[in-house]
Amino acid sequence: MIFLILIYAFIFLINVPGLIKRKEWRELTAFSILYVIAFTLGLMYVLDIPIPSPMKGLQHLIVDILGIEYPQG
Amino acid sequence: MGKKMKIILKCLLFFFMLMTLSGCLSAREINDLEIVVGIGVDKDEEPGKILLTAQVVKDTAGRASENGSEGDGKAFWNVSSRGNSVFDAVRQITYKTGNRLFISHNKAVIFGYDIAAEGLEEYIDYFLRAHEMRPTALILVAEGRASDILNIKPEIEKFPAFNIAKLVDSYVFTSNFYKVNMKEFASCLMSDTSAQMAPLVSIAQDEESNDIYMSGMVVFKRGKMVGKLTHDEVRGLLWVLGKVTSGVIIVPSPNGQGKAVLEIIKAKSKVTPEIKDGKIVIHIKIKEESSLSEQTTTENLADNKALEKIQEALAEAIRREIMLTFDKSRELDADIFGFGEMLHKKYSKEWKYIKDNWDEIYPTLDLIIDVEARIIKTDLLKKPAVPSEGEK
Amino acid sequence: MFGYILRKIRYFSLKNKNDHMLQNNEPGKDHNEPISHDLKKSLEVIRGILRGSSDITIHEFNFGHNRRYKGALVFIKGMVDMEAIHKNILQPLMYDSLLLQGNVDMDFTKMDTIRKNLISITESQKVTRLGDLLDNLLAGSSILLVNGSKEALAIKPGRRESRSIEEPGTETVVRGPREGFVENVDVNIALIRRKIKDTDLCVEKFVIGDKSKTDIYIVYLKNIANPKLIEEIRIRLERIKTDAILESGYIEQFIEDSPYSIFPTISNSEKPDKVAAKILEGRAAIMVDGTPFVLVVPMVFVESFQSAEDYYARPFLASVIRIIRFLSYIISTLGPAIYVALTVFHQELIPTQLLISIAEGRERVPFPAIMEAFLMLFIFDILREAGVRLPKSVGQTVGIVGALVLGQASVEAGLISPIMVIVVSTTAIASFVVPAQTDSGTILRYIYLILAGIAGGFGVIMGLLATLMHLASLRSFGTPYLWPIVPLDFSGLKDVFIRMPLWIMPERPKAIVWDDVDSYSQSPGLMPSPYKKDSNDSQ
Amino acid sequence: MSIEKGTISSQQLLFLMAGFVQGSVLLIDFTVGITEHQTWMVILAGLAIAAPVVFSYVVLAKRFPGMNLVQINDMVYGRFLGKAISIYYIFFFMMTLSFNIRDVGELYITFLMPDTPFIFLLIVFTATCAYAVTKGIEVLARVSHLFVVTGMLVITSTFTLLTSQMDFSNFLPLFELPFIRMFQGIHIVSAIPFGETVAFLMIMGCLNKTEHAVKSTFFGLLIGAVSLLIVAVRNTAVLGRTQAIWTAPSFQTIRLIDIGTVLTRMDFLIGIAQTILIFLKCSILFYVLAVALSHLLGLKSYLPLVLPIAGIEVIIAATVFQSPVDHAMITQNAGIIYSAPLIFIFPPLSLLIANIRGLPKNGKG
Repeated sequence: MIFLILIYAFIFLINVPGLIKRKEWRELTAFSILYVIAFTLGLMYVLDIPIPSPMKGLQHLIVDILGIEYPQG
Repeated sequence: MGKKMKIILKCLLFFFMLMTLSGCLSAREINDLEIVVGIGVDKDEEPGKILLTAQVVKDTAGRASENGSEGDGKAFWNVSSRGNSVFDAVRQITYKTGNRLFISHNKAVIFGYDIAAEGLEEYIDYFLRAHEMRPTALILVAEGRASDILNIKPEIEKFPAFNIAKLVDSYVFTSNFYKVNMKEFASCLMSDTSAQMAPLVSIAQDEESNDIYMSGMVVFKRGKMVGKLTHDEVRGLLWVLGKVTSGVIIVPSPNGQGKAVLEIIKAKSKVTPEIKDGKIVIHIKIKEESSLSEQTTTENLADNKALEKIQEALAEAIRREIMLTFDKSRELDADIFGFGEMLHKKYSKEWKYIKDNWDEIYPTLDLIIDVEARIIKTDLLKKPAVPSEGEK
Repeated sequence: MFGYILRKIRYFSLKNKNDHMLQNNEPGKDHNEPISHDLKKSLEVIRGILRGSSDITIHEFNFGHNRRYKGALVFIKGMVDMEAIHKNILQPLMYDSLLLQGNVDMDFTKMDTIRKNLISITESQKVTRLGDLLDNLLAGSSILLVNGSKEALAIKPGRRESRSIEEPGTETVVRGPREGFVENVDVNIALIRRKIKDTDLCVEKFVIGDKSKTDIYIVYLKNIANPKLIEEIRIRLERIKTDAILESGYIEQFIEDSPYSIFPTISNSEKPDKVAAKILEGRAAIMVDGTPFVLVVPMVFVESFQSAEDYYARPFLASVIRIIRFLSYIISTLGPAIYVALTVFHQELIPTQLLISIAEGRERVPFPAIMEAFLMLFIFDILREAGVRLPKSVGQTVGIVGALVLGQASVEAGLISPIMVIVVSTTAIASFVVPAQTDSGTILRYIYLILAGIAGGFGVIMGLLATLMHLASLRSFGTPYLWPIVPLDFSGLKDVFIRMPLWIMPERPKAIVWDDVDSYSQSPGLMPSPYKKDSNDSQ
Repeated sequence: MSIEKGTISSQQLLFLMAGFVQGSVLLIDFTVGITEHQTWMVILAGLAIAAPVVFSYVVLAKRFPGMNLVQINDMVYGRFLGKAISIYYIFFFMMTLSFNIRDVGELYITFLMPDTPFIFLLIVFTATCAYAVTKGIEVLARVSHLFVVTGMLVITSTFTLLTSQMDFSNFLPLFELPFIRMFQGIHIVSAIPFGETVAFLMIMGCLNKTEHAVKSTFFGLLIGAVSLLIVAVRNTAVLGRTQAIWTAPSFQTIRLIDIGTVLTRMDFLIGIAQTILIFLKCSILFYVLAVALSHLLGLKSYLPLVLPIAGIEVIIAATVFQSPVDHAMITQNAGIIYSAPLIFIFPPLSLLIANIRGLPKNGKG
């Protein structure tokens, strides 16, 4: 848990002051969106909250709904 | 500071930040490693359990000088434990050794005779799957209990396991047995038709010292032992597989009294299976070069006619050895030559039919053996030192 | 705490403007008022400014026809050649027979007339402003003032005393010239001039440092060196505003490309033949007065593995030694890390017998492998530094004692395993083979050791990849730092891992030289072979 | 307005492509699970199918010089649809990157350092990739030939060391596989090692001279394919029938090298060479992802996005699959199907549309 906080604080410390000084607001917003996503994912991983894997969804979509798949076994 | 510098700094710090993470658990100091050089697997008295003996390196240098002659100078320690499965037993050894076993340097896995008879396929899986286990580790069968084999202190080598590995490697000189490692055993185990082989090691029961010797091969069919091959039978097999590297053949000399002893220098074999009108024929062509290394007959063999006759006798002897082994395999109904695989590779269409009733087909195979033996040198002597009667 | 923040803010605010130096010296400091024609007044002014330093001597004398002209000679005792002053300045002025007869109608208030007719020293310069007068005086020249003239004559000192030219301490060579640079920059330039007697060899002078006013020269070959490179050096030199430049190291740190990288991007050398070779390759040398170390720019990583001697010996041995140098750099950085990674993480890589003997060796060692390695490296670095700092005689004893302490005693005491001693000592020796990269080598050794201790082989590999990326992104004055290897220039590769014979390497390094200079520094195809008349000469 | 000011020469493109394809030398293993001893045929067939597709990438890139995939999509498919396709591509890059990072993790977890925490390996690997990406594509391009050379050296040296244990009759029952298995094998090979080069559409924008692009791409693909072929032949020849039971056959063959007491148990060294190759592939994919995302959001530079993307990728890589078996199963089925339109359909389609509409009009060019 502490490492997660440490790492993300570090990422924040390094990028944000630079972006503000150079007044790149668009980059700052993009950065913060991704930053929040990354942080929440990290948090969920550390707190062992099950993260839905996109590939499982894809597998479900392709195999069950669309029914395209190679014969198994 | 410039943008570039900041990025370099950030990544370097980021890198070091990571380093503070809970260091790597797979770090194991060298002196708390239990280096295993040999493993023996035997059946335990309780049914369903196995007895695993691991030969661990004991650093005698340190201990012997320290507390006098406490250890009887043995550089190894055979620790054993019981378990329901191989891995279970391996883990339970830690009760005694305090550290997990380090199997990477294991030279050989020896199965007891009773376990081999009952069937290896349940116990081989761990040795293929464990990431520390090397696929080049040797597989052997012990006559009696594997732990006894591992207990015998060799004269020259420090560790019995090294001694066994050296003995197995010595097949090159006599080609009366051959080396089987995990991968080869696994590939035969997987194939539907081939029989698996493993060298047999036993203890010579002479009076004063009992040493280990290789006493032939053991034949398995789908993991279950079906029989044993003596040294000559194994040689016949090796002729067909083309693995004969050296060895001695004794042939009666042309004039009837005494023998000519030949050393095999090089041998090549070419096996081509063929299905002719419903019948499977195996053509075996063997080219062999040998040198006359001894002669107990007083006859002068150093002329072409005599050498010709010896070469025919040699070819006949080799053919006999191969037929001997083939009859034995027919008797055990185990395809030790791997003819099934060759048929699979050549006739994939008929393979389905062959595979299903291979046990009936195999005895009906017939071999056409064509041996070309040549004697290329007679070493130092041309004529025997014994004066032949005629000249006296 | 509060004061600290204030200082930080002030530092940041000033940082970008960096004309900080100009504001704070008092207005009157640079004395740009002209010299007064009255000799007594100007002497008063000079004495007033320099009253603190007692080594200034002012000698007043009369000269000319029946002594009607009054003159004064001002100079600093230690920096001037007294004998030259007596013979070449005072003698002609005071006892010149021509002057004495009085029938000469020269106007002695014009310094030019004195310079042209009387004074027999070539190097002299007319000075009108007091500031220039003082600069020249402090630079070691003697100033001649004449009553009634608004100008003064600054006479440069003749031969300045300098150390004799001897073999440089750092770069000893078995074969090749033994001469090394000296502190006097004029002698250094002369050494280079003697090596490159070409009209295109340009020497540009800079004076940097407000207090030290050090002379800095850029030496390059006009039509070979890339003008953009020279322009870049000029800009970076002019940017420097500092009190003093005492050694070329100052310059190096102010003008280098990436101050945060542990790899040096500017090479320095004490050997004129090495610097001359680099100038011929299109590089520029920066010579700083007062230090024998000459900077050569741009630097390429491979240069630190090339010694001057490789080119004088025949190529075969040179190539073998070149490969040995690369290997020893790898050993010196990765040695301990690989040992620790192998023994702690990947024991299966070690052959069985060796593993057993290592295990026996480490039986009684209390520390984990990484701690042991760290300790040994640390002690080795202490010993090396001690050896360097102490005078020669004591240095040897440090070496011997260190070897004893490190080797015998610690192993017997069971603190260090014998194999670790072997590993660390080979690393130590290997680190001396590539002197130019010792600073990066030492730091990398510690970094990789930590990585090996924490993540084993995986950590070391990641460290190596990061270093490779960092090196590949480095530039030294526009030239990629790993030039012949990373941008993969085959003609350059001839001189990297092995040294091809000279007659195979006619091309100039493309990444450094100007693009439209002809790319051959020697005519290609000089393969030496015995002379064969094309007719049926007897083979 | 292409963000990356870096320019790469066509020779560097060749080595980038070769290193990229070589990166997945270990990955042909799950095709081995399906196609056992005909893997070498599948690779050749895969190359035959992938070559024209990659050729279409290059022609598309040459048609829009200096522009990358996101810009091309915007121009060809209009603003709205273009953005949708670009997001689809970005999702594909994200997933492929997480698969590769996960591959490194699995390589170390199952074979080399089993007791390390899985997430620790991923973090360290992704951090190094992030560091390489912050340096820009130029540096990666300049260094790529080192990776390709080490890759070829390792592959050929292992081949020669194993010649004694090779038995070339293992190839013999040719065409034994049912057609559907062969088709799936070909689809996997043409999608994973060769199909992923669609990422190069982002990089071809910064080529300085585009006339040699076709030749260098073709040769890059060829080098990659040859190295895959050597590995496939080596595995089949050495392992023979046991190929199908190992989790990573090409790793298993390396463990079989046993010459003298020293040249044995070398799997760690080969593991390291494999990590280096995958590092190049991951860095390229990471760079492509960062640039594509920054283009989509209309940013001036991709650098600020690098670290957050690294954070996301690490977590995705850690959680996308439960085990190596799950990884192999899903990529064999859903993985190649969802990426099929991206690799085989969209680039040729956009090339077609570009021809019809006569793009690029100089106005918007």
